[in-house]
Amino acid sequence: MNHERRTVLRQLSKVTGYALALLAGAWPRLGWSAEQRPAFTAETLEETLKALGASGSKESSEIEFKAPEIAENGAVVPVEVDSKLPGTRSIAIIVEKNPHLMSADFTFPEGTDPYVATRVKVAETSNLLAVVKTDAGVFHATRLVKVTLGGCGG
Amino acid sequence: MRNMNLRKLPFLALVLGVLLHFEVVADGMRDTVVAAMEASFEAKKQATMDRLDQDETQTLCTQHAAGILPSAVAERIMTLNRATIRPPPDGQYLGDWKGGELIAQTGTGFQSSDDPTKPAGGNCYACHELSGSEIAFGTIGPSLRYYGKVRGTSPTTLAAAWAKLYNSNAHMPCSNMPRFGHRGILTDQQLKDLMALLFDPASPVNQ
Amino acid sequence: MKSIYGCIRGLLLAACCVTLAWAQSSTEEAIAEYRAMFGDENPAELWQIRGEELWTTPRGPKNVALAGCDLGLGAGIVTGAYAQLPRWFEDTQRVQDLESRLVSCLTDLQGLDEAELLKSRFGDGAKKSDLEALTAYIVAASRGHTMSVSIAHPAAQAAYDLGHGVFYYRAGPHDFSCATCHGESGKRIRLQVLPKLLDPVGARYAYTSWPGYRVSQGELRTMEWRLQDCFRQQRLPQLRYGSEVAIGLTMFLAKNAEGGIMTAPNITR
Amino acid sequence: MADPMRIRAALVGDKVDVKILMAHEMETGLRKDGEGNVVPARYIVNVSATCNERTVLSALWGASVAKNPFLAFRFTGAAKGDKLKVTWTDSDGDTRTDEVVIG
Repeated sequence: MNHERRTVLRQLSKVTGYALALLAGAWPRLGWSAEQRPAFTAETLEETLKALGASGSKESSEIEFKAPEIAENGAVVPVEVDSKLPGTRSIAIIVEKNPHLMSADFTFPEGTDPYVATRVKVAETSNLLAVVKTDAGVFHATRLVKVTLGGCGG
Repeated sequence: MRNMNLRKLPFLALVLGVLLHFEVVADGMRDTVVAAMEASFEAKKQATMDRLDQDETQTLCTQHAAGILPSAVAERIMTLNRATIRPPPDGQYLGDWKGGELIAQTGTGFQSSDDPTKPAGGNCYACHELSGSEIAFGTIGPSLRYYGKVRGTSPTTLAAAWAKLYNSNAHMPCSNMPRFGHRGILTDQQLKDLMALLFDPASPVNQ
Repeated sequence: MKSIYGCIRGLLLAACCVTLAWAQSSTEEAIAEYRAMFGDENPAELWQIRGEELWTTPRGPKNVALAGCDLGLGAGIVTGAYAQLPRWFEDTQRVQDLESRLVSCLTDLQGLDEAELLKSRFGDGAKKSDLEALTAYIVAASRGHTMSVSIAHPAAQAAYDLGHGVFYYRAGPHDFSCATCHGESGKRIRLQVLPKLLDPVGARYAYTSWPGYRVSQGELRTMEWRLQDCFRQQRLPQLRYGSEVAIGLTMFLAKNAEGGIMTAPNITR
Repeated sequence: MADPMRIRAALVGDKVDVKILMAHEMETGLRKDGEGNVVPARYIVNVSATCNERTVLSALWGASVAKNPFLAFRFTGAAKGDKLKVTWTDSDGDTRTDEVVIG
């Protein structure tokens, strides 16, 4: 292994990296503009719920919302929502303290259980909401997830 | 009397540890290890190769890490390190506990991945329990909960705590705790802020 | 008077201790619950899938698959190989861990460029590491196998002894050595339990659960990564991939983990 | 091209248990790389699953779904041997479809 050569290669790869980054930035973005998905760009809980059409949502104990009390790492937080509410159409997962609160919105066609498990990012200790839309209105359940720090280097 | 017994505890633990798990690094091994370290690392940003060089304390602690620390060596290490301790030039031991809490929470500093222009942290929570609200604390070091409340703030108590932060090896040879002041990890002002975190009645450590 | 106060203080202290102990165990229970929620669904599988494809697809200037790569149990044999590494290899006249052995195979058999390979030794987001993927695939093929590493060859014994010596090497601005965090059992850094790597129990616990899908990074990390990151946190310079110290420490840990059952790749913090 | 998903679909009683792992960075646009440059946002915005030409799940996602996403759900009305097809599309318009036989 030639040390100098490796350094040169590293420098070269850096330059290519920058060039690619510039190109990527200039490239027109495909797909999703913010207006199409207002719930995903809202910056407060109130706005998010409003954009979801869930402003008058009521707390419900018929939503089994499993989230860890303490997350060892906020980068990956497992969550599980099982709605016992009849006529459940969709389940949305919101992380109140995240820069973008809205994580996901699942729609359940006829024949699919109103159940979903996934993993979300939680930037800091925060309330998580599972918002369930049913034929009889909108309901939600809340869980507090504490995010802890770790490691020897911060 | 009680204090003296407590002070002997680490030594008793050490003796016991050695009896249970006796290991000695062969004498000729040192040169092999040093040569292999030199050949196996490369400088990266602020983590330059001279960081592999050991001062006398580190050399002695490495040499005796697997066995008993002979009392003469322990004395030598304590003497060496006691001589480095400088009290705050203005005589003021206590700074701002809020600054101290931030330093205690911050784990970055001196790693190749860290910004060398930013102040380093003390990373106290990695090893110690301090304020009651932080649940993610380590247990390598003893709990420091209610530190000032229990001990008070007499001049000798303050000076002893300052010495411990400044150079842990002055009274506890080969301590796991970094020598924060002596090695230039934290500034005098940062050490004062940590002192306040430990002693200020308003600090969450004493709440 | 004094004794009454002492009594009250004692009671308060006792109550305090009980509360603390309870708070502590509930924290640890909560962390256990968090880990349990991952179940068997480990993104490391995505690396295993990619690694298997890399292993079986003809690649490189010589356009061959890795069927000729001998990980110690014979050419092309993957099952159980990781549980017997590191080991002495006659062809390279070196003690090698899995990662350095893979580098040999990829350069010698497939004709790939070593410097290029090492540039992407640790994946970062879209920049993926073939070495990490291959390692994940090969390690997974040792699940359920018992750690059994030979130090019969003098060079293997020397690697073990070097690893043992390095374990105690105290240096850098913070005076850290491996032993600072891993020399005692029952201790934690923040909430992470620190295995005592000198003891079979701790060494088995640590060694058999690596490599792992590192939740904090969203990457699969191998033992080479684990060791160089420990040294980064020790504030030391960069550990070279496949270096004498890297392989020596790996040998030391693997041998101490003798008898442990491989469970990796796991999910780690 | 994006890497394949790992899909498990098993019939348990009358329900199909689906567990999916997807290979995706889910970049928020807030992260910096090793060189200190901000990594541009890029994440899965849409996931759908179909079985026998029938949509069994559809989802809109944001950047705060964790990297290398995991998704589990359950549906009825399928038999062993039927195929389940899962598709994701990300914010750059990249897309990936994988199929698995229900076991």
